[in-house]
Amino acid sequence: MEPILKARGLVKRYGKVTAIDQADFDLMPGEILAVIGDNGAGKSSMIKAVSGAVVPDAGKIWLEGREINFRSPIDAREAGIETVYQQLAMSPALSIADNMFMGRELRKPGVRGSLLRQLDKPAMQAFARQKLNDLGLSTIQNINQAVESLSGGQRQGVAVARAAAFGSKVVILDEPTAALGVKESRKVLELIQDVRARGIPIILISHNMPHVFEIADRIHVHRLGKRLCVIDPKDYTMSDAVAFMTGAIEAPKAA
Amino acid sequence: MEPILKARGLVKRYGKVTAIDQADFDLMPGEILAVIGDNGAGKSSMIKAVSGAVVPDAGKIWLEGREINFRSPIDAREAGIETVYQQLAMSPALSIADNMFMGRELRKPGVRGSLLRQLDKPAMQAFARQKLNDLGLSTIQNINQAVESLSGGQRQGVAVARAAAFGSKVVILDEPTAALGVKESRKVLELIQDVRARGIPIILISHNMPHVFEIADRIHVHRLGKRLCVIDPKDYTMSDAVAFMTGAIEAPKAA
Amino acid sequence: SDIGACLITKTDTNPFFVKMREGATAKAEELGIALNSYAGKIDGDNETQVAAIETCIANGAKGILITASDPSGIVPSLQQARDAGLLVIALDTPLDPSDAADMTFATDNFLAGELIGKWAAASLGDAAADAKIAMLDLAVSQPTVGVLRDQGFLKGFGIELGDPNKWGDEDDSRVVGHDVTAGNEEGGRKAMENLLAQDPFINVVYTINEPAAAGAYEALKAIGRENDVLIVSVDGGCPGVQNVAEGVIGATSQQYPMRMASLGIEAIAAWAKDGIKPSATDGKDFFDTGVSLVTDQPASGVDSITVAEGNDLCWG
Amino acid sequence: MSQTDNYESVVSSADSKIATFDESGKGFVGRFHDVLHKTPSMVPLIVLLASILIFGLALGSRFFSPFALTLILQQVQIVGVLAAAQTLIILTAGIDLSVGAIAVLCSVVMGKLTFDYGVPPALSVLLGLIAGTGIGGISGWLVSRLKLPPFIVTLGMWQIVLAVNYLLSANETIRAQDIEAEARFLQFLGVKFSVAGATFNLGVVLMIALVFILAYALRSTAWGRHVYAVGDDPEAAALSGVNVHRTFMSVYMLTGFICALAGWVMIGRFGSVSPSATTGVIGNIQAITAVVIGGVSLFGGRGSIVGAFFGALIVGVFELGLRMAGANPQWTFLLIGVLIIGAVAVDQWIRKVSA
Amino acid sequence: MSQTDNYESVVSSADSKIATFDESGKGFVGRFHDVLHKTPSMVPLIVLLASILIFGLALGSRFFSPFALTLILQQVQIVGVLAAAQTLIILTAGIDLSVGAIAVLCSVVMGKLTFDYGVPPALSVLLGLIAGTGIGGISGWLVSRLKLPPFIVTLGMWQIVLAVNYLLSANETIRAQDIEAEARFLQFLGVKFSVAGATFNLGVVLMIALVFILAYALRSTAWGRHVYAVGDDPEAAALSGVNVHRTFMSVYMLTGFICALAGWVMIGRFGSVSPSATTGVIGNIQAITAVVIGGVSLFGGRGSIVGAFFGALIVGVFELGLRMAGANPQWTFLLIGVLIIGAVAVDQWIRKVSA
Ligand SMILES: Nc1ncnc2c1ncn2[C@@H]1O[C@H](COP(=O)(O)OP(=O)(O)OP(=O)(O)O)[C@@H](O)[C@H]1O
Ligand SMILES: Nc1ncnc2c1ncn2[C@@H]1O[C@H](COP(=O)(O)OP(=O)(O)OP(=O)(O)O)[C@@H](O)[C@H]1O
Ligand SMILES: O[C@@H]1[C@H](O)[C@H](O)CO[C@H]1O
Ligand SMILES: [Mg+2]
Ligand SMILES: [Mg+2]
Repeated sequence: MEPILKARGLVKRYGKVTAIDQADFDLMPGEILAVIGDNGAGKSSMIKAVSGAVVPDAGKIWLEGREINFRSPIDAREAGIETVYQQLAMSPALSIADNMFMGRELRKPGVRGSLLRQLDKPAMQAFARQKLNDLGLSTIQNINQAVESLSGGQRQGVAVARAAAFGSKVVILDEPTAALGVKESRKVLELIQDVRARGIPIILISHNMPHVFEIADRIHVHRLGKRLCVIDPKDYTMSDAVAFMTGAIEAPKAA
Repeated sequence: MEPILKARGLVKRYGKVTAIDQADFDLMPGEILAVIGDNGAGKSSMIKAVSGAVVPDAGKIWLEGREINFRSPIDAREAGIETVYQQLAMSPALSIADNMFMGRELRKPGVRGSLLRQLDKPAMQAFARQKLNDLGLSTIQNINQAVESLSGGQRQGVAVARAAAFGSKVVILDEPTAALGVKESRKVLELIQDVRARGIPIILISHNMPHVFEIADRIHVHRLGKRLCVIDPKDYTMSDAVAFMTGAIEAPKAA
Repeated sequence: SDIGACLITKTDTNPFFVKMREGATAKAEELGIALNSYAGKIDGDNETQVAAIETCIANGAKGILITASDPSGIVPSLQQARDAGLLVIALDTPLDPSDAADMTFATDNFLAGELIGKWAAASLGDAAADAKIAMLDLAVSQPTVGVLRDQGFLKGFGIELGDPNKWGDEDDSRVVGHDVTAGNEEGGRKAMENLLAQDPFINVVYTINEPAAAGAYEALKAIGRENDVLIVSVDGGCPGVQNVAEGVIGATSQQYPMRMASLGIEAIAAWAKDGIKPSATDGKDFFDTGVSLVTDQPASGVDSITVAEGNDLCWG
Repeated sequence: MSQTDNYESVVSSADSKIATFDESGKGFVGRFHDVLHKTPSMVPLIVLLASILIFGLALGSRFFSPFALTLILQQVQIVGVLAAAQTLIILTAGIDLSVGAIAVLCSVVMGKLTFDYGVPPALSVLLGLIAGTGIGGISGWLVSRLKLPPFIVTLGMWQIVLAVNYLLSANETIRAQDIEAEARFLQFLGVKFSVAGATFNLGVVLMIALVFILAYALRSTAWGRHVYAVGDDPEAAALSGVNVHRTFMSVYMLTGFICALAGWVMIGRFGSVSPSATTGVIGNIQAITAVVIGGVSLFGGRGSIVGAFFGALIVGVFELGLRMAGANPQWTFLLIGVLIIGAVAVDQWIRKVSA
Repeated sequence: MSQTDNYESVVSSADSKIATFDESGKGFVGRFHDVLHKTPSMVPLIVLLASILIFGLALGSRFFSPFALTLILQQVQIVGVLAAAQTLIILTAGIDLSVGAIAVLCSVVMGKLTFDYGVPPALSVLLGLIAGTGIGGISGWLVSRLKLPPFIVTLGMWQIVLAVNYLLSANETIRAQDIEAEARFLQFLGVKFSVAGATFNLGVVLMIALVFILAYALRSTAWGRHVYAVGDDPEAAALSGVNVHRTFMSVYMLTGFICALAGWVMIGRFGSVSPSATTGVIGNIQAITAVVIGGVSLFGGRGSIVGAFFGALIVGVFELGLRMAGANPQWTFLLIGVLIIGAVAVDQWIRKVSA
């Protein structure tokens, strides 16, 4: 099978630091691919390159077999790739609904929308409400609340809901449960499975091994800026995975 | 035994939100007390009240039996309480050494220190280097590096090292491993045990149940702004704890 | 040409100084003198003028023409220039003390104010006794030109002055109030409106210069009172004289900046060639370049020239 | 794997009750606070009404006359338009020191083209508006593409534009009478009309219309949301799909356009075209003062155009009120300084209390 | 419990190798970038040297004379001192619009006390310095305690201080001759001395000494570290044990004190005491210009006092150079505008390349 998203030889340097060092990457259709690795291994940098947030210094990326050259996150979104970044990309002073539709606002039907370019706020609010309920984030009472007034966990939930709602080809989640409690984390895992059930493949970066082993179809192990190996969670234990990613034992040759 | 740190009836409101609602709190000498609870339960708010970062609207706090009224984090630090806040309190543009000694800088001996008030940078750097090595953070090559150039995990490590190095009575850690990888998290857990071995009690807020059950002597379960119960990890399972904190089952009457 | 000269004006945002510079430049070209011009950033800018004097010394100029922003503050720097052998000529604004310059070519600003004050009182006749006067001044910092013209006007009108070194301390109830205009149309209009809001029956308006007068006129026009108010002003720029012709301004005191400038350049040329310094007008301690009242409604007892004459002499 | 996470399954039976606390001290005060919280421009509106009331009580019918009250509108029209422009920039966490200078330069461009080059007045106005838009575009490009701080860009632009203004005009005023005779259209925004004894002019109408249009655009269009998002956190905005460069460019160009409009308003108000108009030098500070008194945050992303409009009116009320009360110009200057600090302190206090 | 975390125990045998990558393209350019990175004030120094060189080549020995070069120092002494004050405020992420006005007011206080109240000159100077410190303290208190934005506080303060200055002095200049005759000590900082054909005065010495002392204090004392920390992130600073209020107060009071010193320098330079000195009106913008050209970030926490000093010198070199070259005032004004933008663009570019 052809990967839906594929990258070869990605490189990204920040001054003296090489954050991505000839990294390869493959996401198969319909799968949940977990990405694990030490702090600073370059996981976030790699997915930023794939989602247009960072333009790599070298390397190529293909989406559904066609080579792509994202210059900005907008390009990636238009191609159907939705990302929840580690430092959540939200405008604190704006409302939940505003944030969910940022950059793809709905306009009123008729001249009010086409000529006066008026936003269809009720429609956007109803949609946002619906998506948050799906995620079990019913503790959020007011959809017009500013994002800054939410707890860290609630904010994370809004970001995940946004990505899940709009991702049409690929959804990327960078440590989506890091700030979440037990209950909230479970909801996110369920949501990830829902998205996959819709046929949309997911990239999940996480330091939580039990979660990774529970839901991933394949695990991409990242080390020192590059892909070390890809393993099947059914073939290896968590101890093996940790051993690979920390360099305690040699990695297997092929996935 | 008398608690080293005790609070009764703490209240803190933010506008319409009551973040702490008549909360009680006890930390015993030499123990590791874990605090668990849902997102938004008020854990961070409570420890901010105890560490002087927030002045509670009502309630009393005692340290070693004497009532205290911290007006600022400086007061708490002078009383020997060291805290790692959830949103790490660091100055991004300053160096690691500067950050570790912020507010308690070392001065050169003699007139250079007393009259010219000159900082003893070599001494501070050596000390910082030492503390980071203790934590296994040897990947940090340059102690004069700006904190902003560190990865999230490395930053967390610096904050934990600072608290562990200077806490003389109580060390408080608010989700210290949230951003950390497996390896780095382990190091922090080891460090916590080292600190306890020095006889200093620790408050650990965490969403990671396995970690909590591994190292805590007692577990304070927080729910809806107040202490729900305190349990002994040897008497209850993780499932029980999660059930209490999420309200799935009724909490036990007394710890 | 190896003779260098400097012209330092208060600002170069005021047409008065623009014209002065044009006059100086023309004369300098005629006499083969290399002229560098400098100007303060805003009215009252002593610092930049000091820096300009220092530059002239460093450049080895033979003489400096200056309209001082701070007539006493600039003195030590000019002394330095004179010590270095430069001829210093004050234009437009006398220095304090006036012998700090080798010569002064200037209008008498107090006299300029006095002329329009006398003219206004004479034109009103008996009504002058219960006139309502608006005073539109330059700036809150009360620079000397503004104070001299303001106080000259009041004296000419027959109002008792308080301290003649500042405006705003008069007791006469005919003075409705003072406001500041920055010497332009914008400030003139707003200041006029403010004073009209205090007393809508103002019938005499003193203005620091003609742009301020034009602004005041717009404010009066807006409430339909432009024809029953007497506006007087100072400067005699061509648009100002035109405004006298059209009845916007009743009378204006005309001064002669081009003359000041060209006389100044000639003096520097003479100094560089023969070491001769210019001398003062008889009976005064400065060279009076003259001031004339321009109006087509002459009033008895006040000398004036006609608009047509004023037009021939106007400067911009 | 499953034994590691079984404890998490408990949450399926978790209590879904949410924390609710008794809302203490609601009632009138509480509801008032809610309103303040939801419409932040209420605060400057209250300050405005309070100052009108105080001056009205002190000065009586002199102040409460249609003449005095409409005079305030006329006196603030230029600053009001500039404040609208300034608000846009400040919402993007920038600041524009060149607004006044652009206005003056554009008025000079309109006048010069008509009188020196024989361009028909309407076309001159159009070209003036294009000039303003272009200058804004240059600043926008420097801010957005070269990532230079707006303060620096517009500080430099301020000096450049003012110098060009003087060089271009040789400082010559075009007289009101000449414009009236030959190019009335330049004074179009000065056209007056009366409503119930009060005099308005088209410049005031333009200012009010501008405030309404911009308020609508900021509140109800995607562009408006993007302006706020960019001001709030440009990096987050970019990551969440906002075209940050386009937003910056549109804001700076629109600002330049509005400044040029202010230049046209100036011709209407003064009748003449004057390169030395004070607005070129202090228009920036006047506009910033109005904006911050109007509750717009200098850190970007918070505040409204209506607030800035009220801010401009507050300053206008104070200036006229103090002058009518007989304060001399120096005292007025001092008291405006106190007002600036006081108004923002009150704003801060109300927000805190109503938080 | 133990079965849940056994996988974590693996890390004890983890590889402790750290990521190292080959340092490409080191050599001269690379090392140069390292230096730039470590001492950010290098960038303005390079710009300064380059501009001296360019004007030197263009103007020859007229410019490269001891007279002209020391003239630059004398001409920047006031702005240099004000820039030092401004740097402190900007490092705390503030901005001070009142620096120039405080300087002028304090010079007036010194003069007035001596001439109208018969206070001995040295005591007058001391009281003037105390006045400046007090004004700074008020601003500091408003910023730190009432949490008002520094821009607003100092905007209001600027107007208040200027108005007080005019009211207090009745706009009367105290003449240089009178000061020389009766109160020479007021002109103390104007005392000149020559070193190898170059003329210096004590005001210049004071400026340089001030830069050195402040650079030392910022770099090598705890107070300096706290200033940077507060500017970087005041909340983080408070949580990590910095007394934020005390730091703000010390910075604003010290700034007021330095501004008062600038007032004393003014008396030395001009000989007279002049309430209408332009420094009161444009000293703030001049100081800010120097500071930003010197590479200090307007967002706080980054930059150095030495950089700001170089920034002041850069402007001084340009102004003198352009004047000596005979550029007309408006062109000078325009080119300084271009310089401001250009210098910051170059700075940004060098930093980016050397990142
Ligand atoms: N904008 C940047 N500027 C400079 N260095 C950067 C930047 N972004 C990342 N780096 C560096 O690149 C390396 C990889 O960072 P990255 O954030 O990709 O790691 P990660 O695997 O996501 O780590 P974590 O698990 O802590 O999130 C780190 O050394 C980091 O310091
Ligand atoms: N400064 C503040 N202003 C307003 N509301 C606040 C503030 N700080 C906390 N809150 C609110 O108080 C409640 C408790 O927050 P707190 O951060 O203490 O929760 P927590 O238990 O630490 O949650 P988490 O596990 O997500 O860190 C939340 O509803 C939060 O939104
Ligand atoms: O002194 C000058 C001139 O006399 C002219 O009137 C312009 O304004 C003043 O500042
Ligand atoms: Mg990451
Ligand atoms: Mg918390």
